[in-house]
Amino acid sequence: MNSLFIILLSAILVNNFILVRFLGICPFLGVSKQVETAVGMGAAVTFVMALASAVTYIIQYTILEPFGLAYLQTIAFILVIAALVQFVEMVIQKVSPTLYDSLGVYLPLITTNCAVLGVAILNIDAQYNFLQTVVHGVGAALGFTLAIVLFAGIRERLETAPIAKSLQGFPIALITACLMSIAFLGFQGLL
Amino acid sequence: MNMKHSTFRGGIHPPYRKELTNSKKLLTANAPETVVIPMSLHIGAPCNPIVKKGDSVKVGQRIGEPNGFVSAPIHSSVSGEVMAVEPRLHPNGQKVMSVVIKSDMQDTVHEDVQPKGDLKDLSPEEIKSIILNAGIVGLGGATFPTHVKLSPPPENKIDYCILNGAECEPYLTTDDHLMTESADKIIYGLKALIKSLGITKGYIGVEDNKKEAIEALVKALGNDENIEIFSLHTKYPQGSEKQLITAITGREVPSGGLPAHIGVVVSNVGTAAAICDAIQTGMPLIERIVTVTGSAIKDPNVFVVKVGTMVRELIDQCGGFVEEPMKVINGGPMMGMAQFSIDIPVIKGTSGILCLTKADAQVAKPQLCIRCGKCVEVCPVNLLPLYLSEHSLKNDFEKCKKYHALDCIECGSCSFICPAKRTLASNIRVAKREIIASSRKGK
Amino acid sequence: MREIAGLAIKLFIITAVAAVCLAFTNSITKDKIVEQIALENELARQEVLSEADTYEQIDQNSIISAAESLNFENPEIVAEVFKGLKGNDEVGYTYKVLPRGYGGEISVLVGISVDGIVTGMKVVSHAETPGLGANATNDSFQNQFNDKSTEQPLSVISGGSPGDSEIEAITGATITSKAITDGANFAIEIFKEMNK
Amino acid sequence: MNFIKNLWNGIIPENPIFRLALGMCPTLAVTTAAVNGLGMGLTTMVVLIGSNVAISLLRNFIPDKVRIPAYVIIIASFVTIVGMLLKAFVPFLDKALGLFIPLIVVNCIILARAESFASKNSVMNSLSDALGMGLGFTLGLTVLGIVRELFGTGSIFGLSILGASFEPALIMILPPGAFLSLGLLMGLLNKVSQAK
Amino acid sequence: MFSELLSPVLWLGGMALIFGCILGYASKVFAVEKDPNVPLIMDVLPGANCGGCGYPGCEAFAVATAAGKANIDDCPVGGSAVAEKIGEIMGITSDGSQRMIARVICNGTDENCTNKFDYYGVSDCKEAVIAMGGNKSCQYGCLGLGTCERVCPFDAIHVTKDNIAYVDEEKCTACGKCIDACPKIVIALVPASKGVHVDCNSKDKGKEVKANCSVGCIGCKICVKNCPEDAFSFENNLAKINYDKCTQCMICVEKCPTKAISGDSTKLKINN
Amino acid sequence: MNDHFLTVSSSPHIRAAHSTNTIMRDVVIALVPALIAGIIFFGINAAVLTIICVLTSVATEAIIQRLMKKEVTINDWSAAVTGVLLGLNLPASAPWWLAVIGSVFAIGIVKQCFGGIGQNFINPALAGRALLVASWPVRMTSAAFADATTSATPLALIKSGVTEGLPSYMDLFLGNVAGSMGEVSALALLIGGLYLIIRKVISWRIPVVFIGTVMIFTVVFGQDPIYHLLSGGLLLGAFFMATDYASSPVTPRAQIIFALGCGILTSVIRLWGGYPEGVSYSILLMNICTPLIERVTVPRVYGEVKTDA
Repeated sequence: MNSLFIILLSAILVNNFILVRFLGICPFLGVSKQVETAVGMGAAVTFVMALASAVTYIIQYTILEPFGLAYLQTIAFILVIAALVQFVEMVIQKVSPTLYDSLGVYLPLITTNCAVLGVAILNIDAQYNFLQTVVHGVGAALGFTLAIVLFAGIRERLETAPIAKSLQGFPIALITACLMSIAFLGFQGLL
Repeated sequence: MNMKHSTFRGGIHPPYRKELTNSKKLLTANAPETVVIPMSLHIGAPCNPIVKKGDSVKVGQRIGEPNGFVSAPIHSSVSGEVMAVEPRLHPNGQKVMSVVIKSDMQDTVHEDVQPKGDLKDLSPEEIKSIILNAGIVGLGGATFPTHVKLSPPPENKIDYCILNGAECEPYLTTDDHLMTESADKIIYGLKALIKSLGITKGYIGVEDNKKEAIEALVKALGNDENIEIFSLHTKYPQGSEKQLITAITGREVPSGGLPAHIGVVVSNVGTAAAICDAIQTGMPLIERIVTVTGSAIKDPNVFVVKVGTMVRELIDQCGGFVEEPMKVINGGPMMGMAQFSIDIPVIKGTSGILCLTKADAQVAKPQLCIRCGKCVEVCPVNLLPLYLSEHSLKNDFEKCKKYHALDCIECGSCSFICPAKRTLASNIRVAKREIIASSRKGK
Repeated sequence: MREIAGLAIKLFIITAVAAVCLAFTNSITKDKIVEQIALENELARQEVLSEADTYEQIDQNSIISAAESLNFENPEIVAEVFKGLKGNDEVGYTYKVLPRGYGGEISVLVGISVDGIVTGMKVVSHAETPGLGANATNDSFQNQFNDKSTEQPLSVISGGSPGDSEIEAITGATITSKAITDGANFAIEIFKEMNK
Repeated sequence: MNFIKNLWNGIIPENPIFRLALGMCPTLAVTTAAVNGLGMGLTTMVVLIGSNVAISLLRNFIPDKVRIPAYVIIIASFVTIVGMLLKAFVPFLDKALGLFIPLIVVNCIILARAESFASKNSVMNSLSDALGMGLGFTLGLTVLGIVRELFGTGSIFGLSILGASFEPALIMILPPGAFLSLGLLMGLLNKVSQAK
Repeated sequence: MFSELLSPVLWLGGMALIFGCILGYASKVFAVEKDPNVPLIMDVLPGANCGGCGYPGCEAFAVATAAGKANIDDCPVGGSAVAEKIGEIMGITSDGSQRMIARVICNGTDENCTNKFDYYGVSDCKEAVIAMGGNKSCQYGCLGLGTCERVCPFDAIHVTKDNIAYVDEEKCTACGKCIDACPKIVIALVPASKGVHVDCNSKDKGKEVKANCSVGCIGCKICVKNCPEDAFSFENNLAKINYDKCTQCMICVEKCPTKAISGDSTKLKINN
Repeated sequence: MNDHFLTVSSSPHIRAAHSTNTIMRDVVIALVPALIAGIIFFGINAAVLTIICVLTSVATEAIIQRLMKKEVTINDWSAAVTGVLLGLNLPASAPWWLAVIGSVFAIGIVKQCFGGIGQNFINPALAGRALLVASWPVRMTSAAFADATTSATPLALIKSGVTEGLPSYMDLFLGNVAGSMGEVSALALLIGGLYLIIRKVISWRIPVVFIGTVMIFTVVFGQDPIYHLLSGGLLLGAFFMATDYASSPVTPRAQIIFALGCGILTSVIRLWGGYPEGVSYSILLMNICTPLIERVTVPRVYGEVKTDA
């Protein structure tokens, strides 16, 4: 139990996917102009990462390892994730248009979100069991959500700041991320 | 009387500067030779002039016919000859159709001006019609026609009538003088209002820095238990309608609603006095009290002035300027409108003429917001002025709407308190206009 | 339906070709990768137990039972033990211990000779803070472990000159130093338990 | 001269890092040292060239509806092959880049170039485009790596530059340093190009 | 060797096959109606789903563009090439009618038009209008505080140092943002090809116009009388050109006593 | 009258007497006692370092504003405030270049990149300190007395499990302990903090809630709350850093949540984290959360009727 808690907390705070591990930077910089969008993105990522963690775990230990195909990990995982995301997107779009508007629209973006593939591979590298895998997936996604929502909050505020022209856009976003990352250093050694 | 120090949340303590005029005697301004009476002396549609060049008119004669429900008739304040009916500069900065009358200095009263009898014998409807015909509007500055306030939609049950004697604007002592000298008229007017509304309870709210006024009112009131006098904290904007209601009754006017929605009607003490006159003497609203003050005025004074008198004449009667004023303001320093000319007439809403020297009127250049949060602290309606202002400056009026820009009462407390001297209130004002304009467009 | 089948078949062809290519590459590189990893481990063992020329893995179960009899909190902290042989003579053991450092697990290899002397310590992998805990890979820290006796557990001191069974901590990284030393102590205890 | 133009386009006018802000994850993560940046850049470039050429060749074979999955498979195959080769023959780079080698698959640059360029252009043009983009990416990574290594450790490509008395700013090789240096470099570049 | 090759082919290929079938089937079962422009825009977009545009993925961007909510040049990956193609799909630039541009119909520069007071406050027309309608003597004129400049997404309108806004005809796309923003409503859309304009917005009577501004339309109607094409009409104390009739003969420009009508002779040549 | 224009502007026409300058000057005045305490306990080097910080901060601000062709606003005292705060956050043994780099980062990156005063979303001085701690941890954690013998800070002692030989409450209160220059003397900090509250520069909410939370939290987990109150940077942080206008919330409710978060994070880092001290990181972390906290705590507007939508 304790170790699950540690895995969760570590993934959210200490080894925050974005600010410490640099996974999922593209959506972090892209889809963070408004808090609402960031929350939607975070929710979608959490959903997909939990699902993807579980499914890739099954693929790894029922197909790849028993048949000596560990070297196909990358390609198999990306296939699974891509198919999974697309499938989920289609289902949501049909079943619940409201859910699609708040969550589904973010799904295509997630296929190429390296955080998802990253978490799948990290799970295998860390030799987690199934439960740990799912918890780590959720934790990493929550960490992603935390970072992107906080970041979006700050960026909304920057909208009205008189920022030098050459720094507007990506540069100031990166400097903001730098300062957030400095603050997150405070969690170092917490666990 | 109720000496409970009631108040509201937020607010500021600007330098009051009332000492310039509050101990002066109330004077009557010299009779004007010519008056310019704009056909827009109230909020709502302007009146149609019913006299033409060459007509002779008498004091109290109707010269402007109301044009719609939210409107009030206009009467001549002098007797004499109509010189012109043409657009003239109005204190709102635009040229407005006005009747120019050359006074014969006789002040012959029009025959229609007759006492209306005893209050006891008048029905509520009769009182309302007297008020309407006397052209009485809110004298606090907003000039909203009083008879409209007294005819709330039937679904709003009114149970209180509040007289506003807070006069929280710095410099002005108009209401102060009125209350001290004509407390009887005010109480009479309030009784008339209570009767016309068909209720029993009336309150008068006065800021506790006007000791003499409170004393005079208490004395005039006698033992009437239906009317209570509230001594209120001296704090700006205590005299704002909504804040006054909350301080006295504890009720809140719903966002976007009117006091009538919570059963309250608020009137200015000056309005009550005008109602008294209209009943007792039958004289319509043709004069009001004006405070002429400010650091640029040689001898600040408070006058009883005929509507249509030129501001320049009043300033001359105060001995003119000590130095060139930088700003001339129609009203108080917090909410009054800066004028670009002193060749404007006194209108029904002119509570004061404030002339400030450069030293007093100079405002430092706005700097970046330091987010001290003082504007949030002082906002009497609990807005976030700093964000409203920033979004307004970025033309993001949707966000302003989300942050309740429309609830702003434009009291200016945020701008006053801002250490970075930002023009918060004016930015929010822009946002309000844009939001209203776009919602009109949407419809 | 036919359209879907066509798409699926084309996709299948692409995938199949890809799979063939991958399998082919794998068959070329597989042995090489295994070799690389073995070489790396061999080199590391060589570093901490240089006397030996061949190494033989000891059954993991016996280590775990030793750890359990020692009441270790985490019996799997000692992950791998190799017996070092010179010719046919047993010269010592290498222990791979995984203590928890500042930034997570640290993989530490400790060599102990048959006569109970620490022959070397090497930090194989870690996630410690660069410039601080990461300095544990510096020789100046690692070499402190050489020739320490296993008579009593090692302890960490900061400042001053270290005594016989003392290790001087890395500046600013006491936690890392302590973790590694603790790891070494686990190895020492296992060594003692198994060679009783 | 389309070839040269495409090549140049990727290096400066549409530099994937400084201009398009693509592939940020590896950019920020692996550039703790110049050599890692260079290695990552070259690895990505190889994959980019391979996939661009392959997709350009197959552009008439791949059905439109499943093009994205098909591209992903092709790219993933190249990534896996390169990964295996690295593991087998350049193990130190494999260790330094770690997780980010398989993650090349999801690097936006590669899929973006496949979709927006290779799927519509001839093999030669696709090659030049891939080469340009790859070089631009490598350039960006290396510059960033040099900056971070220089201030974070005082050396470039492992060679000490600033001397022993220089006390390196560790932050530069920690995560915040990555964000900061890239942000400032981008800002600087904007400034320079605006001044023109 | 055989199994070493066959097993990956079967597993991986099988996975692809199964996923392909499921997705193909699902796409039929879960099909949803869409704006016809969306797939077209999707085709020109890079499809990298990087999120660089600020929208969650290419499709979301395509939907937003099709709905007119996103700018066509917001895709950082595609750059200008993609923007052009989306523009073609959306038909923003080619709707068949003649090109319009915005024009500030006031020439009340500092030199031409007097002031009535010193304005102190935020340098913004909307703010200034609240304070007594702005400090220009003419209440209809351009205040020159640059509200239009700040809302223009194309950098096409600028306040020059004589405090009047001017439109850069090359850059203007007639999007109308400045017209919406201007509190004085002194900006209007005019045909880009026409060079003759009445540059006055004052609805005041001639005497007052003359007192305030030296280049205002004083309502003398000389233009109405002299126009050979009968292209002028007169309403609200202002001369108005019917652009369909105007042949840019320049007679009005020459005759106007206050030079309130401006003529650009370069456009004359282009049109003839 | 005719040859001169009246000035017209939107109301209100009068303004309060205070300004950005007077407020920032008050903050500097409030920091003087702590600075004096630092000089008493750590010697003249404390003064030198602080002066270096202030000068570098002001110079950086001036240079950047000149380069960006903005108005130079160094006389608003805000750069000086950052400089003094950063100085007080350094150990007295810090070399001069540490002070320079910290100040340049604080003003140049954290403040001016985001547009200048009021625009920075995290506290510049603290961000500067965090940068220095991450870059040169050894130099930043070695606290020195005037006699140059290094000694661990009281919190570091507790963290490493020492229970004996800890400084007395009195020493802590006066400041006769190891630590960074400005944090040691609780007395001096209280004087400065009270001055700010009396001058209405800051409200009581953030400091009181912050300190209260830490004390309650430490009691619950069985530690000495007075010790946690008096040692480390809690007072400095609660009165001077967490109350930084630009990076803390503006609404009362949000301020309380903000302070609560600071208190909890400080306690968590002190009790279980990798650092003996958690004040600066907790404030930085809550700075990041500020926009969101403000978003969810938009105050109820006068007369607003909650509708069940």
